[in-house]
Order: sequence, then C-alpha cells, then structure tokens
Amino acid sequence: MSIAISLHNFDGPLDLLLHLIKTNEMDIADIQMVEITEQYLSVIEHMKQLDLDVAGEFLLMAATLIYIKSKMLLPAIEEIDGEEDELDPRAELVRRLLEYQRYKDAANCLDQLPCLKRDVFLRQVVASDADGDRVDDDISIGIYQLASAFHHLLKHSQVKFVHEIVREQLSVADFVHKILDQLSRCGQQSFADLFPNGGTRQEMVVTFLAMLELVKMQMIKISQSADFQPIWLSLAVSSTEVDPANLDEGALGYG
Amino acid sequence: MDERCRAVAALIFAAEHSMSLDRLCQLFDCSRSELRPVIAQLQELYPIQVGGFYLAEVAGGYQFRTDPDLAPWLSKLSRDRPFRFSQAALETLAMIAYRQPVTRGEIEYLRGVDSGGVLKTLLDKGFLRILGKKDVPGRPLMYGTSKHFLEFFGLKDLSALPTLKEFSALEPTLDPVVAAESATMTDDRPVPSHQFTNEVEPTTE
Amino acid sequence: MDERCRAVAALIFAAEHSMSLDRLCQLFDCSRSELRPVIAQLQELYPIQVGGFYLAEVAGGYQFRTDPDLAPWLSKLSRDRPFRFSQAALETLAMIAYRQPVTRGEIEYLRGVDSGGVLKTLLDKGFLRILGKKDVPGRPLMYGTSKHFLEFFGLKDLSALPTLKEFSALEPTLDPVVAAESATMTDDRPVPSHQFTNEVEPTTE
Repeated sequence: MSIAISLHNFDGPLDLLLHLIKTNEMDIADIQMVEITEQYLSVIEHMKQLDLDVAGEFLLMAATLIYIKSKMLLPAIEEIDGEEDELDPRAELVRRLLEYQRYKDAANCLDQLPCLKRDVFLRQVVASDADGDRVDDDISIGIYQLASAFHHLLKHSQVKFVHEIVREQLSVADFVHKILDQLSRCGQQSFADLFPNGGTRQEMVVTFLAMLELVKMQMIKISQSADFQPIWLSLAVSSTEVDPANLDEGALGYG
Repeated sequence: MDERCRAVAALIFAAEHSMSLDRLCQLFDCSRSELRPVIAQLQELYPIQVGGFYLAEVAGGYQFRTDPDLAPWLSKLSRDRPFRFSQAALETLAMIAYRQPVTRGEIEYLRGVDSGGVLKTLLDKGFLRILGKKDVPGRPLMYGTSKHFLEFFGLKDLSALPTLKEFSALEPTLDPVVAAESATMTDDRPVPSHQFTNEVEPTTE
Repeated sequence: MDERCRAVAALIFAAEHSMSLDRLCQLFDCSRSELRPVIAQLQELYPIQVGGFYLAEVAGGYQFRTDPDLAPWLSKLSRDRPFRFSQAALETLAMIAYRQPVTRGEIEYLRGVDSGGVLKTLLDKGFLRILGKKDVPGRPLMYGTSKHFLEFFGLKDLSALPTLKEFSALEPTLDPVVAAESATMTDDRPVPSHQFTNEVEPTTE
C-alpha cells in the first residue's frame, strides 16, 4: 500500500482508520486487526520519519490497536468466575468507527444543504436605522456572546491595572533622628539592631537610607572588628552638635 | 390582495431576519389562526423557481430568499468568497446538530480528537449556543445549534435536518459512559433542545 | 419565466444597491436591448401595490421596494423591533453579570468610557436591578442583574454562567488575562466582587 498519506488530511485517528479499512475493502464489523494495526503504525512511523508532529490522539489510537491485536492473539480463556459474555475486543472500536462514520455522513448531508451566501442569498439589508451604537450583526445574543464580551473587555481594556499602593510617607529625616536618638542614648548600636523584626520592607529601606545619609554627613562611624563580625554604629560627633534643623527632608534631598 | 396581506409581505421583505408568526401576530395584533391563511396566500404568490426568489419557511419563521438553482449567477455578485466549513468544523457541527445538547467531552470522544478550537470557531461564527451546564460532576457546558444555524442551512427547524436512516437506528448504542451521562440528565435543563423555534430574539413589551 | 429572467430578478433582489442596466448587461454578457424586455417582464410580475413590494426604477437602476402606502406598517416594524444589543450594552451587561455588585464608577474604570447611557438602557429594559448603595464615600449605587436577565439568557441561576476559565478552555492557548482572572476565582462560578480593582490582575509583589 502506498504511504502517500498525510496525517493532516485526516480529521483524526478514527478518520485515518476508516480510510485504511475502506482502502483494504474490509468489513468494518470484522476488522483484520493484524493488517490494520501494521498499516496504521507504518503511516505513523512514516510521519515521524518526516519529522512531522504526530498528534497525541494518533499515538493513543496506535496503542489501542496494539492492545486489541494482542488481546485477539491470546487464546480465549474460560472465565473462572462465570463471566460468559466474552466480548469481541474490537467491539468498542467498531462501535466508535460506525458512530464516527455516521457523523461524517451527516456532515456531508449538511454540506449539501443550500447554504447562505453560497447557494442562497438574502435581500441586502438597507441600513435604515443609523441611530445608536452599531448593532451586533446577525447573531442572536446568547450566553456565549455574553462571556465573550466580558473576555474581550478584560483583554482589550485600555485601563492598565496596577496594584494600588497606599503610599506610606516614611520620612528619611524621621529615621535619621531615630538613629541619632538611639545612638545618643546608648553610644553604639549593632547594624542588625537597626532593623527590628516585624519592620516592613519600606521601613528597612528608609532606615538604610537614613544610615547612609548619616555616614555621608560624617555624623556616625561604622566599624567592624573582623569579617562576618557584627557591624557597629557609633556617633562621630558629640550629641550636642547635632542640629535637627539641618536634617529635614528638604535638606536631605528627599523632599 | 388586501392591505394586511400586502403589509405582511412587505414586513417579511423588509425584516433583517426570518419573521416568526408570533412576531407578525404581535405587529398586526391578531391571532395565529388569522395569519396562517395570509401566509399561505403569500406562499402561493411567491413560489420557488418562478420569480427568482421565494417565500421560504426558515428558522421558525418566514423569509424571502433567492432560488438555490440560481446560485451560479448570484455568486458573481458577491465580492467575498463564501464562507467554507472545514471538514472538522462540519463534522463537529453535525454531531452537535444531531445530538444536542452535547458536551465538549462527548464530542471529543466521538471525533477522537481535541475539539476546543473547532468549537470556539463555531461559537464565534454564531452557529452554536451554550445551552447550560450538564448536571454531572465538573458541570461541563452543553452545546446546541443556534437560530443562525437554521437560517444558514435554510432549515425550518431541527426536525427538518436530513434524516439519516442508520443514524437513528444505531444511536442508542453510543458508548456506555455517554449513555449513562445522558440518563442522569436533569429534566430542567435551561433550554429544551427541541424548542429552537422559540429562540427568536425576544421582543420588547 | 426563463432562467435568465429569474436570475435578473434574483440579482436585483440580492444586490446591495440599485442595479443598473449596464451592470446587468455586464453580468449576463449581453446587450441592453436584450435585457430591456426582461426588465419589462419583471415589472409586470412585480407591480406596485399588489404583492407588498415592487420592482422600482430608481437612481439609474432597479431595486425592489416596499409599497409606499405601507410605510406606517414598516415604521411599526422598526419602532417595535426587539431590543438589539450594541457592543457597548453587551460589554456592560457582561461586566455586571460577572462582577456584581458593581458600581458605575467601576464599570467605567474597566470600560474606559462613560457608561451612564448604556446603564440606563439596560435598567429600562429590565436586565439590571439596583442592589443598594456601596459603603464608600459618595455612596454610589451598586448594580446587579435581574431575574429577567436570567430568563433572557436561559440561565437557571448565576452559577450557570460559564466561568472565564471554561470559556478560555476552548482556546488552545490560555491567555494571560484569563489566567490572571481565574486565579482570583476561588469558586467555580462568577464571584461577586467587592474589591474590584484588586481582582483583575494579581498584585506584583
């Protein structure tokens, strides 16, 4: 048999199977499993060699065919538990094929009906009522159109949805004062203690900025005794020299 | 013909879609039994294959359409190529037309392939409607054909679908799973599948 | 009538604009003198004030038109025509159906345009009902869908609306909008949302 068959010509594994059965002039009720399975597999194999994507459905059917074939090769064993109606392993497949064949025929029937704009034409509607919005064409509105409209709305919405942030006005100046306060009180403080547990990310960032500002203004010193040891912060000026007036937001450049 | 008779013809002629008897009754404020003879008279006046177009009974109503045998002449008129169904779309549509209400899973079992894309296309083109959710685990959506489907294929209603002899004879022997599912179908489905003629756009009171 | 005569009638019937004699000659590849008797024959078949509409000679061509004296009936048709959804109305209704209770501001935020007119139309047509006032500054009205809405769409209840997840399952590629949307839906149905702005897209933290 020529293998000049493209899987794309087939609507699915059932379609391909029907084609093979017909070309072999087999009785659909008495499919020769060995032959059909072989041919089916060779088509699939051929497609694979051409590096074409063989859809999962076709492979699933291949597995089914092999299973049925092997089941038929086994001698029929008397069921011990008295299950008498030993079904033909092909029965389910045959039923599906017949059913599928029927809908294929039905599809042909539909195609032969006179179709709008192909065989039959309607009077062109004269746009008489130009009032209001453009109305939906000739589709009566149903649930699908409703869901579709919402989907479309979300997809094409002009509005950019950004997470709404309530900006907490954390001031660097406040944190500068806070650090200076703490250092005036206890002389020195470890870097880790500047970030108490439970602080938000924003608080941490602002605290760190405040610390850098203080270093820049040479108001604090940072020291570490050795690598990986705690980092210590201490005042570089006497606490009386600290002039809070210079340390507002504007002066720090965060205004 | 009397004025009402002429007016009925003019209204059917002018309407955008097939005009149901109910809508005509509403517009003329009279009963169906009063209008039936009027329609019969018009069908006699505008028969098929006489005057180029005829009064057709379509999608639960009436509509003037060109004679199908004149298609070759008319195709010269339309600039855009006629809409063509792919084999996959046609098969899927046939399954839904004959088996509705039907779920995507049932369609895929019958076709043996994934059918999401085809379903979406058919829904987008207005050939299908969602009939509700099936009362089985997972509550899958149930599909059926739309009024546009009937209009497109020039069908009076679903019973006008071509009968397939073996088709109906073998129908009960669908796979056991689907059969079982159908058995558990609740009686109060959102839309009875056979009452398609009632699906005409709702009227405003 | 012969086929050409019927074809001429059908072409005039189906054409978008009035059909000129020249265009007909071109389509049928024949001379004006050949077609004139055909037109005359059709004018006899479709005379004015007999069958509701007639073959009229207008602006350099031919066209079927309804009898002028039937105008009152035809204006009744356009006046009483069933409510047709505009895209704006459908979008707004969809949004309310899926998001209820929802305020006008929230609708306008998502649609990006003023929606007062559409809301009023939908309220007038009975698709909506007012669910109360939202407990935020300004106390805006909250909208939801009505019982008529359910009847119109053949829905048993709101849970019968397909979720966007089910909807997008028809498409081979799940688009990010729906992915994000579904993520916010814990339940398998449209969830009434009070925190509208936070639900559309997941936060970026």
